[in-house]
Amino acid sequence: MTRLVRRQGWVAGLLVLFVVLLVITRLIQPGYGSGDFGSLVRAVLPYAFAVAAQTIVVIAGGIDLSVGAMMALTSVTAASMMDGASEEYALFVVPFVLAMGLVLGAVNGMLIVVTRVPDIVVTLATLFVLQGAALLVLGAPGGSVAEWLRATIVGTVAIPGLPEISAWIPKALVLLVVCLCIIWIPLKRSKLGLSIYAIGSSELAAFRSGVPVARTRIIAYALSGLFAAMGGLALTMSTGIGAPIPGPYLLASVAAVVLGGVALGGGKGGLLGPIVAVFVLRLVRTDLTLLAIDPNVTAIIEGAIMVAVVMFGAFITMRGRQS
Amino acid sequence: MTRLVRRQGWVAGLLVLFVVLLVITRLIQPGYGSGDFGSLVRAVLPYAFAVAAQTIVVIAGGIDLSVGAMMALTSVTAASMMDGASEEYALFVVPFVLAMGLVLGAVNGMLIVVTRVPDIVVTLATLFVLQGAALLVLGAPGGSVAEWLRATIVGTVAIPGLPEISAWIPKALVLLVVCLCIIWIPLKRSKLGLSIYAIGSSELAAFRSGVPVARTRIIAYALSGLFAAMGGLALTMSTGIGAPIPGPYLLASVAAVVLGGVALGGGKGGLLGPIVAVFVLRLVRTDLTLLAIDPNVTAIIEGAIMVAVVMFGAFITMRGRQS
Amino acid sequence: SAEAKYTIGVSNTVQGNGWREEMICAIKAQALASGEVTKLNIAHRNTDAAGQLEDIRNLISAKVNAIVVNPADPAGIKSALEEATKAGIVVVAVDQAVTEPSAYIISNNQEQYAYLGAKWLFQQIGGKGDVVYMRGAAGASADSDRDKGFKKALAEFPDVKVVHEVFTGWQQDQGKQQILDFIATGSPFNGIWTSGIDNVIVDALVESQTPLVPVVGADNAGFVGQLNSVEGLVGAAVTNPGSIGGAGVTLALQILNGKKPAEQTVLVEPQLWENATEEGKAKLKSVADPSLSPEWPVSISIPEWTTYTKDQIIACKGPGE
Amino acid sequence: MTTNPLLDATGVVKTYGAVVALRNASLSVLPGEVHALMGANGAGKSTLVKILTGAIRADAGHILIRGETRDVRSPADARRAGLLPVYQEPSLIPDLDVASNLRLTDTPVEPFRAWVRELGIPDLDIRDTARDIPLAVLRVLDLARALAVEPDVLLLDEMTAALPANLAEKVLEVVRRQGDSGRSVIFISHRFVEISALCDRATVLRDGETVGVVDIEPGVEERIVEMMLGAKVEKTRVAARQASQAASPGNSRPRLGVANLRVGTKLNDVSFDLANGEVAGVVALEGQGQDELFAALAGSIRPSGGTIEVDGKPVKFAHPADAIRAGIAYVPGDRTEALTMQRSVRENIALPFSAALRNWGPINMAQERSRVVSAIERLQIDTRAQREVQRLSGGNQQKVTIARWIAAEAQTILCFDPTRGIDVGTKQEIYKLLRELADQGKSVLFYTSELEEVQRVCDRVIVIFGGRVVDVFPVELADEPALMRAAYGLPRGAKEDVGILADIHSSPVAKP
Ligand SMILES: Nc1ncnc2c1ncn2[C@@H]1O[C@H](COP(=O)(O)OP(=O)(O)OP(=O)(O)O)[C@@H](O)[C@H]1O
Ligand SMILES: Nc1ncnc2c1ncn2[C@@H]1O[C@H](COP(=O)(O)OP(=O)(O)OP(=O)(O)O)[C@@H](O)[C@H]1O
Ligand SMILES: [Mg+2]
Ligand SMILES: [Mg+2]
Repeated sequence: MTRLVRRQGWVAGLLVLFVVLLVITRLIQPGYGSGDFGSLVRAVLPYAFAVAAQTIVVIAGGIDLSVGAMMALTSVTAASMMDGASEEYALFVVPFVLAMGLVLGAVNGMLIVVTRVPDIVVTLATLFVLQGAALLVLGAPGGSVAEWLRATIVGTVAIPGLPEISAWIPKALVLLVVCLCIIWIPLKRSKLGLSIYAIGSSELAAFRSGVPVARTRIIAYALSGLFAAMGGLALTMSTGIGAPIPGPYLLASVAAVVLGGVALGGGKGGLLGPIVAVFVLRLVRTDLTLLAIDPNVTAIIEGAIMVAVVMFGAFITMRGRQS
Repeated sequence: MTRLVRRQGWVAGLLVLFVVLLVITRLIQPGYGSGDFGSLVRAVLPYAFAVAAQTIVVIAGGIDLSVGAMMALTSVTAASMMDGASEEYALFVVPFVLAMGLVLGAVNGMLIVVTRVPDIVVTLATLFVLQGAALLVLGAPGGSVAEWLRATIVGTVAIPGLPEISAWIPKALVLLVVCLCIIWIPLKRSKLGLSIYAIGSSELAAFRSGVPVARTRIIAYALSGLFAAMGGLALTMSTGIGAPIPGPYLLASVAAVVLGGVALGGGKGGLLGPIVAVFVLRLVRTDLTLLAIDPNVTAIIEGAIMVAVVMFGAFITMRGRQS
Repeated sequence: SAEAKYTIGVSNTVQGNGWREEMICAIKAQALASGEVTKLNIAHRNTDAAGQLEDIRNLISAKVNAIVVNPADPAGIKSALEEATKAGIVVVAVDQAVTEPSAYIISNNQEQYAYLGAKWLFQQIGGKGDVVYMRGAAGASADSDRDKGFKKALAEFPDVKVVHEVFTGWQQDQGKQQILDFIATGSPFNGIWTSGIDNVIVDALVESQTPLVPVVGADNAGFVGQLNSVEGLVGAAVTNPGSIGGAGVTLALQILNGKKPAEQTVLVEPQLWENATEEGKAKLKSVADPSLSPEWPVSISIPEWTTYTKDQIIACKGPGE
Repeated sequence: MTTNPLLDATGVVKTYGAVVALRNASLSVLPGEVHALMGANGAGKSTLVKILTGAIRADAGHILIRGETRDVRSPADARRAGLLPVYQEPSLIPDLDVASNLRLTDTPVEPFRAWVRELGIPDLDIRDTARDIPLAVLRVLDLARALAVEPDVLLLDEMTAALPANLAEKVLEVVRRQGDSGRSVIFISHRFVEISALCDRATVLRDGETVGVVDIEPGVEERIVEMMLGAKVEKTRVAARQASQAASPGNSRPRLGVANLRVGTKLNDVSFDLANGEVAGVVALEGQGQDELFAALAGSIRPSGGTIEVDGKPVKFAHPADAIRAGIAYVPGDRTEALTMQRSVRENIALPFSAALRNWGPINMAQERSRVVSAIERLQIDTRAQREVQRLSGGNQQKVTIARWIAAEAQTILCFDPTRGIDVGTKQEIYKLLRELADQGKSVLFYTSELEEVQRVCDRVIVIFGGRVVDVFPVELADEPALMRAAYGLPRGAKEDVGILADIHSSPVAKP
């Protein structure tokens, strides 16, 4: 039990922080309700996938600077393929784009493994390449999205007989949870997942324990690409278009990974923490808007909150270690 | 001699690459001459300082994500202070802004040392904070610069009797070399320099060897801030204004550090390599411009070149080790 | 009858840019001058369409009465604008159009902006020659609208060739770097069209002692000053008032007070001020305003739409500040 | 000999740039034998083990497993071929718990647990994260993990080097039984007692080349040493101080005076003096507070009570730099704690005296160079790979950790197991060096886990148990059995023999 608390302490702390922020939000804006929560979840969606993409490579001891560019490329690809096409065609587009993310991610991983160039350099280079490719696909924002895809993140899930509760379960949340769990849970329980943690913790020790280091690293990057493609699709689904210029997802993903208690050295942490961290960061943004804070100050506040939370966490961790 | 070549092999390789690129440039554009070289140096200036700022913390085993934001803040500060002020006032502004960079860098270092939060997190947070602060100083690009300051990077140095050679020595190059050497050479030969390499190589071993780890780290970040302030001034000097939104200097600095043969783990490399790398990267950009490549494709090409060079370097290094 | 009773939300996705800054200041000044606004709720940061969806939804949560939005993309924020209208919020898009039919639009005509300037430039260089085309941000919708206008003019002048096309990202330092890079190549050129990153381009020409060629820019104070003062510089400034933001507030208040406009879309047409002719010179002299920041458009007000004073927009203070 | 070798490697070559790690190595292991692999530091033992188990690729060579050529490309391949190594460095994934580490390598849990208990660790929780487990235990877990899959050939690279005597003893017992049950073991150690107690044959490497294979029998030691070093070395006891000198401590203040020193819960009450020109030994079982004692004296941790005096003046160290200024130097057993691995030998030696606190001035290059060069010569450091210390062999790295303090002219040297994993030749040099330093009036505090070293080097022995000084021996009485008894907290003169070292030839693990 104490072990569980110790291990999940950080995530628990973040959850508490999130709830406190929700209460504060209600105090600022007494009318804040289920609809607004739905908006929050939809805002979280692309960030959450970006963070998932970053988390998995960070756990594997790497970093992926191309997350944002990958999202842009997959987003414009999806939007331009669906432009003028039938509703059914989207049934083909979605798996195609996901596969594209998987392959591009795997290419990242292969470049790192084969050339032995540091990950930060390779993904920096692919950032430029993917960004250029996105502009080649669509020179300006455009394209469109199938209606049924757009509908999957609008509204709430109807639980018969429980209208009260179901109003608080936006479809976007269900989609997010399903997409993350369908990959993360089997991964976590498999030897592949263990291997990803192992190469992140110590590549040498993992190699000596018989882990196929190169293959595991490539798979980690491929899964990261898959999550990034989901993020790109989420962008297209929520905006209805594809935009070739990467949004602020790279820095945000690194920030949330850190805030979520995943050590940047690798080998530690999980997916839940960073996802909760994304919710926290988005809710902070909501509160800053609700409070009508001077827009030039919000960046400072967001930065300060990040230092404060991580510092506080470090402080707690140190105290825990001493006692 | 062979020792020198081996030790400086990477830098020598980059220099050769630079010369080859110059020759290619002459082939593409036979009229490429001294004036154009001057433009190149002026283009390099802000990048070079950004890279110097990054190099010093990377050698000390850290990373500084706030380089670009620090440049933006110092640039707008300088531009807004000089706006409407007398020419002499700039004599006060320059040291003020440099001191500001030094102090902000030291604050970065102190936050890292005192809170023990990883450098990447602290500097990510200061990135947001400094960016916000820059917007508070100037909401939009503006301000101005003293004429004499602007003149220090325009034109060439006159060496009496040698007009041929002096045409190839732009003032901006002299300024760059002087600014870098005045800090780097004494540093390299001092105990402080030894200590910076030591903490980058192994913090524990440095601590045990009597190196004041905390103080050395703070100084490394402070010097990084100083270089960033020089970069900010260079921006203001070349554009004549201050712009509050950070330019592409963060990613570029990381790229050049890597290309310049400085290991991202710390403890290895020097300043010359990254500076030459910056010249190479800018000249590539010039060549792409000369070739009138589709602007959407240039990003792709630059990314590819970066991977290729670093890959080639890794390959050479590996071969060297085997033979 | 003007008693303060409305809260207005603002959403803008480009920060640290002179034009947008003027837009925000115009919104603040107009809100203050109208006396009908109690509070402005400004979401102002660098982000994409998805980020703007988030900001607009946050403004809906904040229960504002109207939202003035400069869209990151005309189509990308449709769903949030629709939700806003459903929640009874008046939505006014400024600067660029949006596809949401319930939203009101008061906008500069971006296609016309590019067309006017490009046509003047091509005529100025005698209908033939090489021009440098310095665009805005790749992928931005205002940029692609302007590209349409530029291409339309280009089609009318078959002997004009674009020798160099770059995206400045609407960043001064980047634009200057790019023109320096291009000058460094030694390629000849006869004219430069810029998407509003103009004064640093002139600086670069002067600094590198390149012969001056005709330059087209926007009505930014710095560039207008250069057109008046730089020896031998021929050029034109096309108006693109950032004060359109103030007009957006006025329109929103009119609608809130029950005065709906006849058309859903109101276009503000650009003007061109050049220094090639005597009357053009006189016009440029009259509009020059050295007291403004060089990045601010000199057209700080729009007759009939804005009521604030110059001091108010420069102070950049909204109600309650 | 009728049986075919289980493992037969010939002509193995491996080079790292200019450094030839293996020139022409061969090794042949028979079923059921415990085969020693011996050689000086840097001879290439670890490299050979890594090649045999697929951790690195050889440049040339033939490897036959059960008479067949097999290309072992990775540790996973090696496992499948029945070869299981325990490398010189721990191989558990630091951030995974023990159970996950087992799952990762497909190791059955129950046999593992059984082996762990057998190896003398009764209370292991397999949900503990590897990072939180002490080094000595990790080594044992590594071994248990290998044993649990019942490999045909077990390769142990300096398995016992970091182990306290009680754990080492268990390991030796277990390894011996492996041989008895028909499995082969390749055993690397620098400790002759272990070799003679355990092994059947030995292959000796010198400079990357196999120079001989010998049967282990009484008296073979000298030959092995001769082969290892290419010359006969004197393995004599280094003369302790003259009795007359030792008898007159009162005429000067002690160099170092420690009174009632306490650190946290580990070190409870330690008092002793260290005279000028004295080598004082410290003997303790694993985890009796010796780490804290040395760390406090070196200024890396702050004591919670008690006093430290240097030359009669009380001192307080807030930082190792303070201790260094007071002339106290610390040589850890784990070299990675002392060396900046990517930097050159020169910088590593120069670091403590050049990077002095409150002195940022320029380095006096000429002076630094001469001091560094003389220190390198004095310790005969192999400088072929001097650009990066991490490329030196373990023993040479260890020499660098000592050389720097000679260059820095430290007056008091705290050596914490400085001969861990060092070959006999180098060990002799280090003993001699420490004695020489003492003769020049310097003081040495010398913790060792190899009890036989005490009588070679020390003038006096301080025995610590449970964070307290339990006994102080004059060197004449400090034979191994007596020390062992004291280290276990037994009073002087107790009867029972403790441990394998007490009487090697009659213990049950000895060869028949
Ligand atoms: N590897 C380490 N192990 C244990 N403690 C450490 C380690 N590194 C640093 N510390 C602790 O961190 C603190 C700062 O150490 P540092 O060496 O950098 O101090 P300093 O710069 O000399 O400080 P001051 O000048 O204020 O004395 C010290 O209290 C030291 O005990
Ligand atoms: N990665 C490497 N790069 C360069 N040289 C290396 C590398 N690894 C080992 N060497 C060199 O190979 C030689 C043999 O090293 P090895 O570690 O096998 O020695 P060893 O016999 O195990 O010594 P020890 O008893 O000190 O552990 C040494 O000279 C060492 O410096
Ligand atoms: Mg070894
Ligand atoms: Mg060794």
